[in-house]
Amino acid sequence: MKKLEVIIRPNKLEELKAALTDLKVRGMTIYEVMGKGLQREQKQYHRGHEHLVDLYPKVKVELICRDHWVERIIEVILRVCQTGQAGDGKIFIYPLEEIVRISTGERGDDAL
Amino acid sequence: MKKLEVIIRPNKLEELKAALTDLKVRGMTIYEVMGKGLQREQKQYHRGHEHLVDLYPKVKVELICRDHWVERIIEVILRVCQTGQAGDGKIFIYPLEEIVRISTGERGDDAL
Amino acid sequence: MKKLEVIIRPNKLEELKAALTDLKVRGMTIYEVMGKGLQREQKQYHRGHEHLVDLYPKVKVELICRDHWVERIIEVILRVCQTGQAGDGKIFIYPLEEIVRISTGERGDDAL
Amino acid sequence: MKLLKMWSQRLILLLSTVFLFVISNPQPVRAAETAGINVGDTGFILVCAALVLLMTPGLALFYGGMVRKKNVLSVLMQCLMVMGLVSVQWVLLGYSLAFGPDIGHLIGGLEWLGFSGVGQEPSGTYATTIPHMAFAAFQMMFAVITAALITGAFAERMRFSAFLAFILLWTTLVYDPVAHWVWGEGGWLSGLGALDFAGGTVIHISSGIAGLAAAVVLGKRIGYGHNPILPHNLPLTVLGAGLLWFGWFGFNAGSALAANGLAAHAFLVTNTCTAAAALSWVAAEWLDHGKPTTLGAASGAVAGLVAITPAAGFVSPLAAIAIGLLVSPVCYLAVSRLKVKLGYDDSLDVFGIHGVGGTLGAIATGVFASMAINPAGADGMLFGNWHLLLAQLVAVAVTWVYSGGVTFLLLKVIELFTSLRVSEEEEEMGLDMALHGEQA
Amino acid sequence: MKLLKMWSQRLILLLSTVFLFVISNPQPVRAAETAGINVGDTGFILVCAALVLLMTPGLALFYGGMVRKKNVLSVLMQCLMVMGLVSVQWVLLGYSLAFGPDIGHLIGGLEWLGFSGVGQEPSGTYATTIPHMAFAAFQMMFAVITAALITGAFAERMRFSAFLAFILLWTTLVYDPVAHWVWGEGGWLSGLGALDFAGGTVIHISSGIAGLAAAVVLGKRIGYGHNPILPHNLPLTVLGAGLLWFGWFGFNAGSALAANGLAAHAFLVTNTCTAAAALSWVAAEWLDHGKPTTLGAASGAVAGLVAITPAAGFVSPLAAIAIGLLVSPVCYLAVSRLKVKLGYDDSLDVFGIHGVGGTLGAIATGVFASMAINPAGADGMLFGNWHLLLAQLVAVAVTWVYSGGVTFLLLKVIELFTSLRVSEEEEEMGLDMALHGEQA
Amino acid sequence: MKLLKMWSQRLILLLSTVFLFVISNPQPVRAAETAGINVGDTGFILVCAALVLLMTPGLALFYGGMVRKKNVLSVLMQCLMVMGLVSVQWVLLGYSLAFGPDIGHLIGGLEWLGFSGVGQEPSGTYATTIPHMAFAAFQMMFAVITAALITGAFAERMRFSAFLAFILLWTTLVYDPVAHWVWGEGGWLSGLGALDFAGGTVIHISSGIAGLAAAVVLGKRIGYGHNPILPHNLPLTVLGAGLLWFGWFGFNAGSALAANGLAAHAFLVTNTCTAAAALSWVAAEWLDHGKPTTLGAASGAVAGLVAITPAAGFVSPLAAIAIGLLVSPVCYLAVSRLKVKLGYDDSLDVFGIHGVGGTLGAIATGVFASMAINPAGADGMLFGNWHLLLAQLVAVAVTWVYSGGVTFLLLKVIELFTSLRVSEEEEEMGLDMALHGEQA
Ligand SMILES: Nc1ncnc2c1ncn2[C@@H]1O[C@H](COP(=O)(O)OP(=O)(O)O)[C@@H](O)[C@H]1O
Ligand SMILES: Nc1ncnc2c1ncn2[C@@H]1O[C@H](COP(=O)(O)OP(=O)(O)O)[C@@H](O)[C@H]1O
Ligand SMILES: Nc1ncnc2c1ncn2[C@@H]1O[C@H](COP(=O)(O)OP(=O)(O)O)[C@@H](O)[C@H]1O
Repeated sequence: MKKLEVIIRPNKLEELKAALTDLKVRGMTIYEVMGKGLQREQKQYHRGHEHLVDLYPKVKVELICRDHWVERIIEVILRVCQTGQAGDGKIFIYPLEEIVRISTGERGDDAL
Repeated sequence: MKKLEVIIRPNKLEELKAALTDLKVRGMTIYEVMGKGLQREQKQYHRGHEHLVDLYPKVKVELICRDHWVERIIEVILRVCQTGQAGDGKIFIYPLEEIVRISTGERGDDAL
Repeated sequence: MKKLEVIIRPNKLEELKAALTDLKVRGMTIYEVMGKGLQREQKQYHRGHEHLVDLYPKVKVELICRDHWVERIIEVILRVCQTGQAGDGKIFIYPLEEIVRISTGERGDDAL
Repeated sequence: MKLLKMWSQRLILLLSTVFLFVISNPQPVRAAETAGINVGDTGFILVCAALVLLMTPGLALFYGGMVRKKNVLSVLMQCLMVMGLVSVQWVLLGYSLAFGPDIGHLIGGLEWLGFSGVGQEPSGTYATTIPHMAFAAFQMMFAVITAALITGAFAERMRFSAFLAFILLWTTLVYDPVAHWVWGEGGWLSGLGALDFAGGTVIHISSGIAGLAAAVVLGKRIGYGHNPILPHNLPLTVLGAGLLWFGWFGFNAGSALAANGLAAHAFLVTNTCTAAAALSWVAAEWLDHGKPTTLGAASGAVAGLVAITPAAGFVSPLAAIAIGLLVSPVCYLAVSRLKVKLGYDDSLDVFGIHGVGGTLGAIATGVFASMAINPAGADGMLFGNWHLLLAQLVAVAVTWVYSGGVTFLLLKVIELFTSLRVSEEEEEMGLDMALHGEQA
Repeated sequence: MKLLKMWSQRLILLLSTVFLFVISNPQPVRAAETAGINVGDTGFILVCAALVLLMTPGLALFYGGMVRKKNVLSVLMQCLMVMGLVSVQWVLLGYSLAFGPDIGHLIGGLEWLGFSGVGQEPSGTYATTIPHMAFAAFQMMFAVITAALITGAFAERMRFSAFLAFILLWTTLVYDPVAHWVWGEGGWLSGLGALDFAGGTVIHISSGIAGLAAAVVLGKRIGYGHNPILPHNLPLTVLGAGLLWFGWFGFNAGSALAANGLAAHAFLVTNTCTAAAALSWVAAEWLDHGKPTTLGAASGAVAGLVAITPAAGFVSPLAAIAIGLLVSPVCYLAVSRLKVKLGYDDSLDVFGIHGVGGTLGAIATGVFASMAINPAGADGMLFGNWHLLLAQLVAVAVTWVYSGGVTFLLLKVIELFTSLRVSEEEEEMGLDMALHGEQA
Repeated sequence: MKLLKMWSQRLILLLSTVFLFVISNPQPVRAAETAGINVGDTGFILVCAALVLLMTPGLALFYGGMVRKKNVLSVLMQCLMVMGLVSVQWVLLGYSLAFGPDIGHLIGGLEWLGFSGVGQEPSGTYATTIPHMAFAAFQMMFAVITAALITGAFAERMRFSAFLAFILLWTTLVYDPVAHWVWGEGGWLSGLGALDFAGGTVIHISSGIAGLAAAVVLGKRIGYGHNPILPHNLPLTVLGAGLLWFGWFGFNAGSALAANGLAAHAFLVTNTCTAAAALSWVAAEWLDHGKPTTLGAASGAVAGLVAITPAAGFVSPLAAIAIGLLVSPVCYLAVSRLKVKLGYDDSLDVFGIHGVGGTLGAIATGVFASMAINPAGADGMLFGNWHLLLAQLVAVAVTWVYSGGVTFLLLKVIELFTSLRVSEEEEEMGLDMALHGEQA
């Protein structure tokens, strides 16, 4: 089991969700986050005072999946979310030890 | 040390917090997230146009605890949050390497 | 590669961001969360009814970095965010298996 | 779904009926232009009517900010629907029931159905210096806000179709008769000598008691008492309170039905009492638990507005301060102590503020009223006349019993046809999504 | 950036010109105080003008709640800029074009530039019981709201400088002439016998069609049709609808230009039609997909306000109910079906509600109008007079063609100088940050 | 806690006193009904008073949107408390101090304490065509908004009890006397020939300077200058600005104290100047840093409203455009440059907009005023009369010195009894939670 944390541009979410659903990935958890990276800073103004904005709204999609699904999912993400410009986001992959499904108490792969 | 990420129905939060406090678990971090899973889709309407809603508001409770606490906490979660219906949520368990408590600089178990 | 999840007081964010930028750490992801810990509870009132507030607004800064950067970053965090009072927050450190940069498809250290 | 179909078929029926009626309508209203119309009074009352209309959206925000986010739209929706339903009912039927030629001191006749005979010339009976239509429009806004007030009691749990049926029936069977009794030419309560300048009894007591009855019949929200149910957007609530305060000048000053000294008097004491009540609610909280709250200040202002409503044309500015200082602590005890003791879940304290505040205001009118202020009124207890206080108590008691009883029965009858509450699942999901397919 | 510089230089130029003008202005307006002024009418119209002014912030909120969060400020900003631009244009030029001494039935002369000759005494031509300035101020608010209405059509994608140029030109080349044709002394459309009590044609049709043209010229928003583009804050939208409903009383009742029976009549039918339309939109949704929505109730109310606008001084309360019940289902079909079929992206349905609703209202006026209600009007089809309906259809057609055509041309011309749309990157980032450097 | 107890005990004392007073109050106000009352004027002024009342909730939202989310309720609360405190103070004491029979050109006598003698008939001195109570109510709203304006300067850091004490004392010791000097019969500043149509000096300068003094005495917010302190909800701010714009018509047009040509004039120039100022603020930003902002448009509108306030009854529409184009760039420089240079932390720019804009407006009145517009006024510099400008400068200087000085002293005195600022911990937590136990 792996956990993928995928940081993307907010406007890619719908498309990614659809593409993952095609892959039969149904479960996912979505976070609204602010991200700082290589993306160019913007200026914000408040009664003539300038403030640099270096945090951009991003969406984080969290996916837990079986190990052999990881590459397929990465492929889909790259296909859908890649514009080639700074700010496209990252995929972070983590190990996971156990899953419990609360409604049934099932564990492990069955719990997905 | 383990990290538990517990995705639950928002209206179970108060009860779970109380049950965990009874267990003497005091620290936790709460996220408002949107979750997609096996829960039935809903329809949303906007001037006669229909949109499917497959993301539901969920609450994620993040708990870092010592290894031997994990099962006890899972038990409490199952007791409190299980309705038996799709959408009850999941518990994901992750390994953790180190903790630092910022106020004191303590590390490891002492930092909890 | 490591992932640091740093829970801090919201008003420390600007300063921490600046200090990390000085360290040449540019990438980070920010979450608005609610945290429960050792911080004293507050009372909230609603038409004469009292409610205990034990969840405080916190900011979580998530940083993925190379292993040998970890200590340097911890040091900066302690310097900036330590007031010495309960509620200063924690640093949690996790292992990470892989990174993919969406814009280029690069993996591993290059993807950072 | 079947019910929905049924309802919509009825709407279509209604539409066609109205159509036929209009087409066959031979002689709308002749404009015997400006016979005896006072331009100053007319403009003033029209503006006041607009101000009172604004109170309902104001109330929607006041209420909407206090519920949980998942239910805010359902609250706004109920207020919009009340504006729609009651306005149309008033034109077709309600005005005639409330103000039409008296039948046995109990109800108005059907002569003015569909506003036939309600025209641009003044009525012979009411507000004789302004067009009859201006008076009827002004009164319409009162009917609207009264029904809207009740919705706070069953917020976050009532089924939409049951709500629609309830509002339509309540307005017809409770509001219209009570308005007739108190304000209609020949109504029996005004015959008793009870004073109600702008609607303490008709509006606030009747809606407050209806709210209590509805809260009892519908039962508590899931989690009430265990999980904290807290306001999701207090700035919305404060905005709503601001609009209420503003619109209430139309309510109270407009109830002089002319732009005269009495209107100015009502205006001034309205503001004064409201201000004092905002302060005294905050003071009560401060004493009770040490924290003056914003919701408290807003609630106090509303309580003050409620309490001065029946009294506005009869009491002095200093009496208004006294009423304001009194009403808030009393309402505060009602919502913080009495509600817990009696154990009902009146979501937004319609009873605690409008029922209790309205009752206090009606009684205070019996105490502080003075003919030196309004020769058409009466002297209160303080000026040696106990009779008025008695009349006020009778009017209050009658309204409590009538509105409480009929509301209870109405809901029980509706319950025979359809469940009053949404399902548990819908309640947890939130009414916005469950009933309206929308998110705030 | 260059464009910005250019514009600001022009502003400075304007400033200096005005300055010089003021300094050399020998004789402002003499106050032949209160000659023939009716105090009641004056107070009423001034308050009505304030109410109509409030409609534009109301509209800003109504619109602002419906866009995505990243664009809400850009919507509010456009409304604020319209208030600024059109108000100043009106004083300097617009009022004279619209209401100045007639030239060939087509346009007003330049005699009243800079409000010279528009003073505190009544005009000889318009609203002879109130100060000329009160009439001109009241009319100013109409010009403001009309231009603001259009902004809903191109929300979330128009460049700011192109927007400024468009509004200024549109007001001057479309609004001012059409207002002259319908309301100006000598205007050719009123000569035909067409009735437009408060601006169905001048305001709602002309802005609705302009919105359609703009939506077509600008093209769809990125993702339109694929990604759901949903309202980010419906309570804001409901608040806006409430303020619109409130302000519209100034619009319609004020259009009687006196605090008389006709004003009362217009007030009452305005509320009645609006209420009925709120109900019938909800009913249409309920039938169509089973969920009555809050946005639907608010949209229906606005549709009702639009439809009754031309008719308010001419039709009976029952006819108002009929119009209200009709307009919402028709507008509902326009926004839910027609828009999809024709494939334009009118962001906030300016065409579907104001264009369609205004057209329906103008036609309904030709059907339901009755001289029994307003002897200065005409009888409609239902009362045996087909001529009025014809005149209404001509007025509608003319406005469709003129406003649609000129808007289209205007945008094409502006496009020669500057792009109409923001860049793709700016659109994705949101106009708030990209154009205004702000976050909501 | 001890302080709280003390305060509440005082409130109880006040309550009992008022009670006794009321009970012993033998003869409220006799209604010598409609003797010389003009119905049109009365209705107009009452509606104007309601409009001005709405300005304070409007201001609350305007301010509330600009602070950080953790402090929004504290801002709303302060405005609500001002409405409460100042309204009650006005009835008990303030009106008499400001408008009561003159004592030495400095202050009103105590004859009208508790509104004794302020009745439904017109006053012999002020606004002789409307009930005395209507005049007093209208003026009350001015006192309320003035005190509320100051709160923007110390937002996000003042202790609640110190705030209450400050407002009560400030209103009594600064507002009431200055109002007497300028508007009271016999006041010395009006004797000098200074013109202030609707309160540029009395309201905007006095509150603006008080804000500056308070900002200096209280010191900067934690993190000011390092951490960005940005508005948390600009739509709220725009809504507030819209309500201010709307309500200000009551302020300025109502200051004609009759529904006459002058009221129409004041109405029109108010809108015109506001519009021009919204444009010129945006233009200034565009030139300065390239981004026109929504907050800028709203701020410009408010600056325009401020600047035209003293001038509204005296200057031509074109002069209003000139004033509008001027005031915003000047205020913009004040808030963006001067504030940084001088280093005070005036949280919401009360000084930069009301102090500076009010001063500019007062001077502009001395330049542009014309007796052709208002024969009861005076000619300004442009029309060859330098005396008026001088009088204006004196009035401005006096208000600066008096309001600045007394505010400073007041705060220093209050500081002897209680700390003015919340603790650091409370400031970081946010005043909503720390002081009021609430979350927005
Ligand atoms: N080292 C990091 N740690 C945590 N989050 C990161 C890190 N680097 C990038 N991110 C997240 O990924 C998002 C995209 O990164 P960015 O550098 O802007 O573009 P790119 O995808 O081209 O690398 C950032 O906004 C941030 O949320
Ligand atoms: N594979 C997954 N990856 C990440 N989050 C998931 C995954 N599956 C489920 N979740 C989260 O758990 C929540 C509950 O899952 P759901 O399938 O609705 O019900 P159940 O608890 O019966 O499995 C989801 O809303 C989502 O937030
Ligand atoms: N065991 C835990 N699991 C998850 N989050 C925790 C845990 N303990 C603390 N936290 C997070 O850290 C924050 C700070 O902790 P707290 O106990 O208040 O102060 P301290 O930093 O002194 O330990 C909490 O608000 C919570 O968000």
